[in-house]
Amino acid sequence: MIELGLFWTCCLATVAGALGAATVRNLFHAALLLGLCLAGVAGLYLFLEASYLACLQVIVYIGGILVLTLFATLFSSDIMGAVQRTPLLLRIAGLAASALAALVAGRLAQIAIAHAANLGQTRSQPGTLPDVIDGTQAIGDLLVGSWLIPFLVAGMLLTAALVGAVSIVKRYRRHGASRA
Amino acid sequence: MIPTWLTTAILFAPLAAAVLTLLVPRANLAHGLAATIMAGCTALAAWLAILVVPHGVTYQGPHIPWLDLGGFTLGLGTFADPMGAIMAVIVALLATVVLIYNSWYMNGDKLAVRFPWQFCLFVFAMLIVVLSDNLFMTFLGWELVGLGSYLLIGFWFAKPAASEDADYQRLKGVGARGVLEHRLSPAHAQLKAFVMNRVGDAGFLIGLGAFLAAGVAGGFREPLGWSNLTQLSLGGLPGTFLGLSGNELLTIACLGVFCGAIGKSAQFPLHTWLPDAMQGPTTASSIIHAATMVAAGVFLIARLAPVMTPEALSVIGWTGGITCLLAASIACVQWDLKAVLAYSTVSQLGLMFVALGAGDGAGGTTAGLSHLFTHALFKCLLFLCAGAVIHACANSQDLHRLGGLRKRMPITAVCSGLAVLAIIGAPFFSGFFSKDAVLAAALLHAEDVGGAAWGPFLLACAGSLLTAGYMVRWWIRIFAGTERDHTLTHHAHDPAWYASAVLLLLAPFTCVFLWSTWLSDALAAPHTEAHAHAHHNAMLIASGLLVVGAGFAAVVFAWKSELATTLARALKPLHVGASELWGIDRLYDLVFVRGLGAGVGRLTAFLDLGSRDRLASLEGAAPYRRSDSLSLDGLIDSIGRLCGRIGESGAAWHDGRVGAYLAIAAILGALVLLMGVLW
Amino acid sequence: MHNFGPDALASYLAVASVLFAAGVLAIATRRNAIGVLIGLELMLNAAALQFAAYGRFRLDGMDVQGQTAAVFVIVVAAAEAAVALALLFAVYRTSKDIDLERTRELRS
Amino acid sequence: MMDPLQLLLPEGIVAIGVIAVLVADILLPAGRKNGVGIIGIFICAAALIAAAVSGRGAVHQMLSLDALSVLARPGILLATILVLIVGRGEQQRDDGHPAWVALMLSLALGALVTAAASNMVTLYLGLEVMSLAGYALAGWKAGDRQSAEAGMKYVLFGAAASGLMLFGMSHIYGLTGHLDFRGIGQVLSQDMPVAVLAALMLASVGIAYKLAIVPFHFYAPDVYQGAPATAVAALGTVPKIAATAVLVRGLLMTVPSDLAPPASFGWALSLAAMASLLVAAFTAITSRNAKRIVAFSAIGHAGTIILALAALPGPAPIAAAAFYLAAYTVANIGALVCLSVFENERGSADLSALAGAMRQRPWLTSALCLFLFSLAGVPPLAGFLAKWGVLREALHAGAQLGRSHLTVAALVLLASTAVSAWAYLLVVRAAVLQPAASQPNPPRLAPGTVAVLVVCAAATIGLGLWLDGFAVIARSLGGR
Amino acid sequence: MVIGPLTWSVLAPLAFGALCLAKDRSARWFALLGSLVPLAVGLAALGDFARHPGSDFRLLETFPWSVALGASWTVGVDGISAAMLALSGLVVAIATISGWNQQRSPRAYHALTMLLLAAMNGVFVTLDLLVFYVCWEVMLVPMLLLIGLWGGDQRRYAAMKFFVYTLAGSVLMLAMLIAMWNALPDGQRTFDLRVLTTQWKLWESTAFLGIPLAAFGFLAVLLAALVKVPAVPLHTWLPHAHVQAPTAISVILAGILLKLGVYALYRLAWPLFPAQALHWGWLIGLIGVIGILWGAWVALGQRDLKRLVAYSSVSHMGFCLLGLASLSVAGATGGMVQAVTHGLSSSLLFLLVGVIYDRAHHRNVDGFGGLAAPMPRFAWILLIACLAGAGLPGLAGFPGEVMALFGSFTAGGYFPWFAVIATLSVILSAAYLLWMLKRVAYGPLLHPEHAAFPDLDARELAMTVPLVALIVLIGVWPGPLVDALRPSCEALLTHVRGAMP
Repeated sequence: MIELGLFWTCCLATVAGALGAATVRNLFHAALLLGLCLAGVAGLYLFLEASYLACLQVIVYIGGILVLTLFATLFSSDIMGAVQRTPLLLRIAGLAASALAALVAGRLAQIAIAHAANLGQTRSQPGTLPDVIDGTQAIGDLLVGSWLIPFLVAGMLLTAALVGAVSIVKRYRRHGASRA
Repeated sequence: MIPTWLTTAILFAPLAAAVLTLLVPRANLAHGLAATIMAGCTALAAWLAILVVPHGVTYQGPHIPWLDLGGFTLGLGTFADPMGAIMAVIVALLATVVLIYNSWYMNGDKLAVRFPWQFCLFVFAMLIVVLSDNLFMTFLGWELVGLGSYLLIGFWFAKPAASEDADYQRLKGVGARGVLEHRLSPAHAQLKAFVMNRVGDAGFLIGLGAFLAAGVAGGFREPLGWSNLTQLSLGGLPGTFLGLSGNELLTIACLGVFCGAIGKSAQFPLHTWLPDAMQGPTTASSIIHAATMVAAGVFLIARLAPVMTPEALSVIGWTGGITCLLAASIACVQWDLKAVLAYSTVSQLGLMFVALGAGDGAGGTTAGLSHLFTHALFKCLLFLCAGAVIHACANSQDLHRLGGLRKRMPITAVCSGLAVLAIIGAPFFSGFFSKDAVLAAALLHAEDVGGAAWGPFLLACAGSLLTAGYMVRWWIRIFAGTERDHTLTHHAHDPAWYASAVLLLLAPFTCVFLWSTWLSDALAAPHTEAHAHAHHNAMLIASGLLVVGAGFAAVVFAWKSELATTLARALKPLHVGASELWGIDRLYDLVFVRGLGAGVGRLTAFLDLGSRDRLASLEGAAPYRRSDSLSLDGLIDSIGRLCGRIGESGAAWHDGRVGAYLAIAAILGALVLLMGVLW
Repeated sequence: MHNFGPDALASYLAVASVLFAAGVLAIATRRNAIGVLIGLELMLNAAALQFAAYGRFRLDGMDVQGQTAAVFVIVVAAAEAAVALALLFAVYRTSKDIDLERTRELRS
Repeated sequence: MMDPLQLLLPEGIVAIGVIAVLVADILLPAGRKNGVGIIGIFICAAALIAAAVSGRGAVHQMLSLDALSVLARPGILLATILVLIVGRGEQQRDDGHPAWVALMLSLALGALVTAAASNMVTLYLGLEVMSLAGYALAGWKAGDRQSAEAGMKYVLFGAAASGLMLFGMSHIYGLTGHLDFRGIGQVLSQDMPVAVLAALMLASVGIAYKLAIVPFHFYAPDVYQGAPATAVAALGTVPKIAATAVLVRGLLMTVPSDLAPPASFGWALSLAAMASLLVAAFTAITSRNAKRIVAFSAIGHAGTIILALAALPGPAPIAAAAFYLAAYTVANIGALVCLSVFENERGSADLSALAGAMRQRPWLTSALCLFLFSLAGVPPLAGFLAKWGVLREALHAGAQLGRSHLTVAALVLLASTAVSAWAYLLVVRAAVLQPAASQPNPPRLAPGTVAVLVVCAAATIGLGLWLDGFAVIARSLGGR
Repeated sequence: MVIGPLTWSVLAPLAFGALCLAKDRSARWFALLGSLVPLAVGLAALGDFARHPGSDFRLLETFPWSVALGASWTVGVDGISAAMLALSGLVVAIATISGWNQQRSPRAYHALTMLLLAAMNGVFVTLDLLVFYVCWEVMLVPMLLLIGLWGGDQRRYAAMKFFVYTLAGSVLMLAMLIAMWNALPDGQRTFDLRVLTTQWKLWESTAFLGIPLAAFGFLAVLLAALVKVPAVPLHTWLPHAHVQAPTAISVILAGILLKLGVYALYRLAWPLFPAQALHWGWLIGLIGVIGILWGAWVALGQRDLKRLVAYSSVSHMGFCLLGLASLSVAGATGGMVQAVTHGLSSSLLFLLVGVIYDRAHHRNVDGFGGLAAPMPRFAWILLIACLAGAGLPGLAGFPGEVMALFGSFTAGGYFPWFAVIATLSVILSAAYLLWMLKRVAYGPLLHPEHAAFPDLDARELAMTVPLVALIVLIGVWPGPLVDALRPSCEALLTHVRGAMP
């Protein structure tokens, strides 16, 4: 029962956080709501028996990305103040796009549930909390096994990102605005 | 036997003269050279005439294909028959004497050296028309004749328009109210002459095409040769062509060719170029615009007489009749001495067409040709005399101011008097003979056919009546009476001896005895009871017309000149109408020159490229104007502008907003997915 | 509906769909680049969650590929965020602003 | 099965090269870092040689070194070499050069991985490596407002596109239980609703984005205009080669049966192609910036490429697309190198800034015209023959295979050719026909730049005359 | 491998064009030499055809290019292409003399002219459809630059309009080319025109978007050709191009480029799609007639001399269309003769306009008058040019025009009526040309300062007198030219008539 309550709490946190992060006017609040959402997703990972993923979510996302994001809101001239509104047409378009995206996503989900050949719609042995070690181990095996290539590529990806991010910051810290 | 080189030599002698004189830098030498060659040419032509005319034979000279067009060929070749041979002699003879005369006439003119080669070129072209052995070659010569006329009318190309010419304004007659002075200059007259001739030539080409279509359909290899054309009319025609019966096709062809004749022979409604053509040297006019070129139309129709259908003939007759009266009426009120002659030429040519319109059966062809030949000589003489007068009287051409010149210029007076007697058809003069033949043919035809066929005859009679009047008036106002303007005429004298000799040489040809019977024999005029009867009647009528017309003119202009004023007042509408040239020049200027020419030209130019402002602003210097899209080019640019508009509305989506970019992409993508795949 | 709950796939898919839609909404409508970044994270989370969920709900038991893919998603998201923030910094340095409505020098 | 290490030798060389360059960056003193460019060039050259000798095979169902990637590899590496040479000449006194080289190599690596990817994960990661390197390259011009803005837009739009792609991938994974193409294809060839293709399409958004196909092209004009021209030369070509290769492989391995309409990939491809062609042609004629025009032209060329792919299956359409890519790549790099010279000298690639270019630099401007005419498809240049090949495939599929929408698409391509000719002429007009006050004598071009231009020009002319090219490429694909 | 004369006629301009780039001073000499090669080859071939008439292709050469595509460098001439080749060499040689004193970048100028010549010659000599198309498009580029760089005030507009208009006109031809290639059975695919011509039934039976491929192909070639001819209403690029182009380029444009459109109809549209040509011939005839009248009338309303001459070209080229469409030997041959002779006479007219533009620096017809007094030689040559344009017998304008007309008169269907309407142009052409002549050369001298204008100098005589001589020669004796052209036209018509149901 508690588990069910936790589950719905996570769901609620995720959904509310996401909607809030997408809509609230105050950017700082939006970032905080994103944190809420991400935490909710981390919880859901636990329910999916993906404890490693949940950890990663908490560490990388909530720890890293969110902090970066919050920090970056300081760039903004209107961190807390009255945010200037988006043009109406763009807001309508955004809503339409979002609605259509939801439609597409929902339809795909529906098809998946109805037609997917090897998909179980419900968990076979409900109730138990995930075995952390086994899941993580499997991931590790996979990464040094048949997923070695993606793993290596991801390493290069992080290198590239690091080089890129650092040098951009370096280059722009040195120069001010050159073209008015 | 006729030597095979003879016709060719006659034909190319003038061309040789033209080329040689082109290389001669001195005017007198050039004239002499040209005259010598043309004299030789005259001799050859006379030889040919002697060989051809008495026996009434036809001679086919060398013939070569010029264009081989698959199913048929268009060739060049020479051909001589009596009418052609006589015409050749007349052309060559007149050319020779005019060249001699001109060497006096243009003495001292800086441009004189150009005259012989342009003139000889014209003679060459004229001889092509005369000696060609097929209709196509005739057309070639026809067009080249137009070129000769063009060159010679514009001989003094640098002369300003009459409205800006001080000399003209000083000397002009007061009667020519219909003349558009701002358009009256050699440069304009040559253009007008050429273009109006081209109007006729367009018809000629259509006629040529119709003959060709008929001939090709009939399977002729050389469809435009004279003999083949004759065969066409004799039943060689295809049954139907383009939904036209053979006869209809032939009528169209004949009328088309007649259009060419209308243009070249200055018949109504294309007659207005000829008076303007008097802007050229009088010597050139004497042969081109009086004696030969304008007669080419008559010659051509006579040549095609065997082919002519009755329908075509009646159109020819009516056109001639109308022209005859119309031009005569105008000539009556002209005060420019050359203009009178010009309109009289038009009128006489109309008379010839009346004869041709009467048809071969009624003797019309021979009558028309006879009048053509006699007219050629006396009209040339008249022009040369007119030239002498103009030359003698400080370029004055005004019948108001001339007068009493018979004492100062006796030779000229006598010669022109003889020519006037000839043209009015006085007995014992050549015109009497030929005009009688014309009226006889028209009368016979009218009696035969009846009804509307009387029209040409009556018009011709009226024209003849007026002719007698205005020609007598012309002579009286120049040579009779007393001097009116001493300053103009007191230096007057006859031309130099060799020019006077030319006048005297031509004078005998006004005499009937040089022509009469041998000419009608040579031309194979029909001699039947009906013809004799018609001749008898026509002679009576002609004599009556002559007496009335000439007598009236003599009374009015020599004796009671106030009567003329009274008469003019009494017949004011007619007088004004004729003075205004019946408004035809003004109408043409309005409808064709300013309307269909410049006006439609400007309009189409606007419809094509747009206004001048648009052209000035094409690089984007000036803003785009909506009205310019009306033009074709503007429309094309509108397509470009539309592309630009589409592009701009497309570009408006690329407005730099990342959010919008994603929204659009998501919406479009989702719609494609939803509509194409998911449902 | 019995189909929804911690043991049902549909509930995870539904949450992911909402995340996805919210992400699209945020990206489309946010004027501030940071807001767009937040939307991006939402979208990536939706994908990652779906990977994990699909991996879990297989007929033949759990498939760890889903989880692993989600791990990569998180990693890449982090790298992307780093580069994105660096570029935002660059824009901020040159324009003193990261308002997307105001930094639109590049446009048709 | 061959040794993966040998199969992936080129990728490995490039990856090690990235590290080597970074190490060199640390070792070299400031002001002397320009030599790193040489290392980059040699690394690519070495990878090129390795690519020539490494065989074919598959690695863990992650990478597939088949004919496609064998074809794509030299293209990617050669394009990278060309850009590296130019960049070295351009960044003589820039201490950031090693990082730039590392990013270029990363871009190449990402492209190599993407081109060989046979698995959603490698595809995603490869694309992301390319993207992340590209984001930084776009914003590379230090302190430049437009460059920074270009980078930002690139990253925001790119991340969104990869979000969409990931979402689609996750659905595919859910629907089929597989992440590798072959597995997906096997499941899809069994009884699955057509709607599943929607997930595939969603998953290919990332590729569409890399190719800059409508409606995922929006970033391209802004980014091309703002980013340094040399970077654009790489960003406009290298990822496209990779994306095309992987798109072809994906289509061949995953999409079941033929691509015939209705409701299929073929239809969507030709629709997207037509949209790209039209949007590119019409929007380009309103542009007032040469690089923006090149960007729109790139969109149109991407449309042309996928038009060829819509005529799949068979080796001929792939050969046409490959030839097109080759022609496009040399002309595009050439044009952008020319524009980068003008941009650096005149401060902007706006059309108004190009006035008098012909007077000042006749040979460079002539080269620019050559590349633009090739892009416009004027014979006998490469662009013409390439367009010819694509049209041939489209019309063949339209007439002989009964996909008449491809005939329509071919006519759209022709129409867009005429319209976009105007856009290219705008550049020609600005650079050649527009007079300007006398300019100072320009400095000599860097020898590397000249060499690159000569190579591109020679290739542009040579490829245009190489009529047998299609057959040769098709034969090399024949093994499939 | 031995390279034959026809290949040289393309290679020589290219080679000399490259040499032109070497030095400013020598460029014009190389350009002259480069144009004399095709002139010599063309004249020799034309002479051969005149002496031994025949419809076969001569001087054949084949170098393989791509076996897979069936494309090759195959060249050969029949009478038509021999005449065109000679014309192109002549006109470019004369244009080179006209641009002899070009001061602005003479190297590039002459080199581009040579490139243009090579491309045009390529079109004329090739028997390979792909090469044909390539050369057809290539010539746009030098023309764009020649107009755009050396032209008048609005040169950029004119050059770009020319480029895009003609490109847009010919893009469909590319689709046609490929669709035809695709329609051929595998293994027999080729671009050899001689083979493609025999396959006309295949194009009729192959569908293309619901219509026969032949119909589409005919439309495509037609569009490309009619834009180039140019036929009303697709002609409006021409006045801009002509007015803005430098004199020499106008000469090339009028002298050769326009003929390419006609040539494409003779070489592609009629042989490849004979059934369509039979079916739609009346439409082409109608377009020709409309062009004849419209061009003439617009010319009548022009003040700019060059534009006037440009519209006279529109009018005269209509005869080519009319003649060809009439499907009669006389008409088809006449259309080609007209193409050749118009090349001569309109070149001459443009040269003369250039002569007075050089002196007065404007081209407004109302700004002249009485130039015959200070410049008699000029006036005489202008007279000849105008009369040739007006179709006076004895000058070159006449044979083609009259053959086209007679061909139409003797053809069936609507053509006699077309001919009747087209005949009106003899009035209009005389009107606008001689009116122009009057306003320029005759009457009193309008501006006293014009009295100081020098008459034609040696260079100007060198470029005009050969044209005058040829105009007179062909006008007086068109036989050899007609003999050279007629067999090919006859063979073409036989082929077309073979498609009659």
